[in-house]
Amino acid sequence: MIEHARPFDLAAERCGPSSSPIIRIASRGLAPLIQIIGLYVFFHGHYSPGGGFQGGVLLAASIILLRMGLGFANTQTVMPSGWTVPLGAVGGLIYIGTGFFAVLCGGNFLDYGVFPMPWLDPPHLHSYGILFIEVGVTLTVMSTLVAIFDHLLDG
Amino acid sequence: MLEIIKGYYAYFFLVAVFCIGLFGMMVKRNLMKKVMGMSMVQSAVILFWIVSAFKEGATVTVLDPTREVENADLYLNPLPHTLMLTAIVVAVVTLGVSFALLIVIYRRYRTLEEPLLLEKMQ
Amino acid sequence: MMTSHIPLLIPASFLLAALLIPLAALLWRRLSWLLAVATTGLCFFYAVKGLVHVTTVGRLHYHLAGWQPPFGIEFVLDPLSAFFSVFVTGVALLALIHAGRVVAHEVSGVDMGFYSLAMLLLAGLSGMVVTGDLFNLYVFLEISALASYALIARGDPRAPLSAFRYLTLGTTGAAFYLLGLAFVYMSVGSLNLADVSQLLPDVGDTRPVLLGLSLMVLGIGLKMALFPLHAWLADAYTHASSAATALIAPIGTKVAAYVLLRLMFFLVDPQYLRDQTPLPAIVGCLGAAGMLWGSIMAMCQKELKRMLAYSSVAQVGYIALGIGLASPLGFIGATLHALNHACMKACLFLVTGNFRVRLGHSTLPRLVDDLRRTMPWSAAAFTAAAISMVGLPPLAGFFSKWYLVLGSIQQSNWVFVAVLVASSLLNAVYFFRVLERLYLTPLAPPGDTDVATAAATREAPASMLAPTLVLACALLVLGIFNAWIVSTFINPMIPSRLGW
Amino acid sequence: MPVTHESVIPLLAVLAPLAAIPLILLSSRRPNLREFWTLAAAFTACGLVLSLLPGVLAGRTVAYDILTISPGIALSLRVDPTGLFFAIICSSLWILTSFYSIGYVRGAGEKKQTRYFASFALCIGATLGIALSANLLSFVIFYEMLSLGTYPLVIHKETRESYRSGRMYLTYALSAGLLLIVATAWTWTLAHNLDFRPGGFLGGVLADEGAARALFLLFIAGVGVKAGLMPLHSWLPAAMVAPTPVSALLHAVAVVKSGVFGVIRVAGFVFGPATMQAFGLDTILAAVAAVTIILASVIALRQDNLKKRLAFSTIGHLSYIVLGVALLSPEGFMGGLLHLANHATTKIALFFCAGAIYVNLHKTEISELDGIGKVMPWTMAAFTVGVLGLSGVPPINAFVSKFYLCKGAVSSGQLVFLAVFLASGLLNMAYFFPILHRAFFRPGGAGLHGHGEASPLMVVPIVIVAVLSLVLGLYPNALVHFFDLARGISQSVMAGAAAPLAGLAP
Repeated sequence: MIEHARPFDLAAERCGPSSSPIIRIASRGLAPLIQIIGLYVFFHGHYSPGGGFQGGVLLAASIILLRMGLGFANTQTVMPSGWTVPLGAVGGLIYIGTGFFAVLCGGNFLDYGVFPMPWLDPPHLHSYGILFIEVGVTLTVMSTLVAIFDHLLDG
Repeated sequence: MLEIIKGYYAYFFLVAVFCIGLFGMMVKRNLMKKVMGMSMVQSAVILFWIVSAFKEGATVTVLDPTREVENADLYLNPLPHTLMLTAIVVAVVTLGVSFALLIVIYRRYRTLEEPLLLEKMQ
Repeated sequence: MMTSHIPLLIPASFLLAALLIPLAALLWRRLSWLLAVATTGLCFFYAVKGLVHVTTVGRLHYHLAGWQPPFGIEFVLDPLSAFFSVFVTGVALLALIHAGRVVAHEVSGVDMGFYSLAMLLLAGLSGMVVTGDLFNLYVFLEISALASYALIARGDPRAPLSAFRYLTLGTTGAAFYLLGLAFVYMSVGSLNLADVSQLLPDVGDTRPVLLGLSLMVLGIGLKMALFPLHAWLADAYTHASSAATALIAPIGTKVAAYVLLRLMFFLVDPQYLRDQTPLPAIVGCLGAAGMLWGSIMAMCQKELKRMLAYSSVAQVGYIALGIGLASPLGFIGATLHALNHACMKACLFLVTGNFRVRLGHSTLPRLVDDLRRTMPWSAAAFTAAAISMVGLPPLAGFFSKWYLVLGSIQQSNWVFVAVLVASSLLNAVYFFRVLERLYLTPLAPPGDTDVATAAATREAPASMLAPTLVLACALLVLGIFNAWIVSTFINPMIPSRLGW
Repeated sequence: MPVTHESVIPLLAVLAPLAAIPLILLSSRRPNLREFWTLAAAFTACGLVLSLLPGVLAGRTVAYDILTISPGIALSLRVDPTGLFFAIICSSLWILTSFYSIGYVRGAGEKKQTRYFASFALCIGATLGIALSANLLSFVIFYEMLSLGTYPLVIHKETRESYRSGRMYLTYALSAGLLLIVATAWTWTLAHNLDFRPGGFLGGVLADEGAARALFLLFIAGVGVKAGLMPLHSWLPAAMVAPTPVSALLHAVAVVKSGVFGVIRVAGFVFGPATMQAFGLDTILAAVAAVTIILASVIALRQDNLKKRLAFSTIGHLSYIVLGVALLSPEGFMGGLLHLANHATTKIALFFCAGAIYVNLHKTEISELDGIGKVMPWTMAAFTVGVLGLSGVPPINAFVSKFYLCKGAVSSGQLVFLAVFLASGLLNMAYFFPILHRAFFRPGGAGLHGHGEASPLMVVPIVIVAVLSLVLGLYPNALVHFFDLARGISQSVMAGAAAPLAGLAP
């Protein structure tokens, strides 16, 4: 595995923008739509099927669609490749953070009931607690999948 | 004999899938086929848990206003289902790691046939 | 306030470190090693505090997210789990300190991945030790397994294939464990270990429970490299980088042995198991067979790491034999041997790491220059660990074998006694063969002597030598104070239902 | 049980040689300082052991618990008469051997001398530990340390042959150690007590004969390897490849005697005469010992190498002691104990002479020893004293112990063993006197001109040991009351711990 001067150089060469304009325009049009659906699925994870994992996968799909449609180099602004692994770590940290925040507030690990939000009764606290966890999970899943795509490209 | 099969056909199916999976892992020489066998074994176990949660005439454990809440027999046992969510994630992650290993092996040795691999490694 | 959170803090802080290291590595390369060592040290401190609290005050129950046991996941720190978490984190701390230079030397590319995976592995292992919930045990089992697959895969060219073989076998083992757990859950209805052990006696039809238990034991036996299920161990430990082996080898199989102890002694009444079912007898016989087979295979190995891997299979056989006796003496012998073997094996693998870093290889016939002069301290540590492995009195290895012999004689099981004697002798053969190579000037000049390394070797760097010597001295201390260890820590662990 | 005092002297006696090891290793650059440490350790150990003698003679036993090894058993030292008897022999002869080995090592120009002296000190420390150990587990622990300590000495010359005999020694010693561990574990399971008690503590515990026999055979196999009992003896002649002082002290006194000492402990203090009689164990032991005596003496006839012949004679004489113990009669037991001391002094003299001959004339085979009597008069005189003693000729001490052994055989009514003792006396003469004949009555060979005695550092210890044998022969109770100690021990063992030792006034 020969190391290029800068990481992801090989990936940039391999994955240029798509030749046909239809794909380029369609992917630019579709990507935001997929992202919205992803966010919808993420936010409604409590009542309807969905949740952090599925939302993350949809967001990742949109980014990969852009990568393939508009080429690796151009889509660095959407999701810079160097950030993918650290972002995954940040997602995990959010998950662990809420857990430890509950410990700091005197309850057990991941016990949302003790969050210092007086204006919410316990059931609501639990549902919002889960929300923080879901944010972390979504972030991790999205960035990990994009990381896998980038590193596979990079050889 | 018939009601035995009627009552437990799910379990016979699962045993078959489990054994095929194990057989595939043990006998097949191609590494990718071993991974397929492994995933069959895992899904057989997951399905076994799901079958264990089944109750005659019960519905999915989402509050249905038409049914009362107290009578537990009307709702399926939710615990195996939730546990199997985690088990499925674990199965997926194991597949991911095994594919990563296969990619590394393929890049270095250009083959996934175990006998060829062993020769190349000598 | 802090002591009540200890059962959680150990796995959680490992997980936290595993996630922090990728970020820390961006700031500065060495920071990932420092963070890893700091976290392990912190967890070792927590584990010791937990052990002191458990032996003086009492057990620590921790309900995750506030849910009560039968429903929620419960972390329990009782004498057995506190004891295991102390020596798991302790040995891991020393292995990680040693790994600083080895990873830089052997593992190519950014070494952040190694430390992050190591933290994940320790999170999984300490989680398995601490959790009281059987399914949660499965999840932590998989976390630690996945981390160890990845750690092993980064080694010499043959490492990915051996990691793949370990992956397939390990996943099948976990699948068997899950299958067994399904049977136990269906017949008992609860997953909490303490809860299940209370509900089991009044379960009418015991066949599914026994089937479930034996499947779980099969799965854990595979993770523990019990004799017929050990095929993955030799390749995995040999081809992995010596830092990964030094971390996984001593504690990986021991935590699986801990789970086997939990299943065979705490989940089900061991007395009932021994009288009604052949399960303990089977585990004991497999252990005995493993002891002989492992030692014989270790004797005919040319490469030091492969020899130590096969001797690991043999030593796991000792623990399985202790568990198979299903008596208090067997329990003490198995637990004490888990502790002793963890230290001995860690010391041996650290010394092998020293040789690999300094000589570039650890194949026995090519250990040409008598290392007594060039690497005196590593050779001395190796001798101490070898003598302890053979089981000579002043050092720790003798005392765990002493309890196993006592336990076997108490049940007048002369086959086990004969196997214990025979395998100790075989141990002596293959360890003295290495000692002879280290200490005595070789007679016939071996074939391909790479003379270049002879002059270049000098003692391993301090950061690698210090943990090796600490472990070697730990063996002597464990040997001398073993009566105190047994009476204060191991005796309170023995399940009350186990009659003498 | 006699009153037991808590005192640290036995621990210091064991620690003196062990403490010398690091000092020896550190001062490897300056040979004289290194030799000083060995001698200092030797003198302190001997002084400490002798300081315990008056107390033991007056009936007081002194004990010291070092640490508890496993619940209920402690690594503890206890100075009872038997322990002290063996400790005196070892520590006193260590002084002589230290002087001798300094002369020998410098004379023969051995390399790696630091390792030599360090492992020597380790062996002596372990032997003292064996002598003074209070229970079976401490005995096993020091026994294993002794096996480990002797290995570097056996392979000292680092030739292919020394490696092979080193490996053979290690296999025998380690397997013996393991059998002993199993036997100790079995005893602990049966009796829940491991402390040595005159007259044995397995009295009421052993139910069926099969278990008793199996346990006894395990013990004897474990201890018999070092005691050179016939089927397990083959490591001893092979170990003769070691330098002569090693053969002298270790393979004539420390290592093999600790094996025989183990037999005494097992027979007298674990099983006890009553149980051995009850299960017919004494006949097994006696038979093995008798066969060993005769076979060893016959094989010694054909050995041309001087040290190999002495090795086989050692195997024979060790079985004298084992046979004495197996007779289960007070005189026999006393004779065995006395022979423990007497054989040590005489055999060490013979080995010293063999060493002096090697260093001085580089001759190892008996056929080359023509006419060296004139060249090395003092050495050969001592050699003659040793030979006469071992053959049982009166003025030398070995006669005293052989006399009591024969008396024991007569009083226990087993005349066949009397015949064995007498026959072996003849065989001794048969394989020793030709050496004397060659040395004194054959004309000097070619290379003898211009060679005088070996260096004084070697000749003086030889003469001292020979004179010691002579003095002990005439006054068995001289200096260290060997005779009283032996009588007291055999009475206490035979009477089954009933007779307190108080009646042992000098």
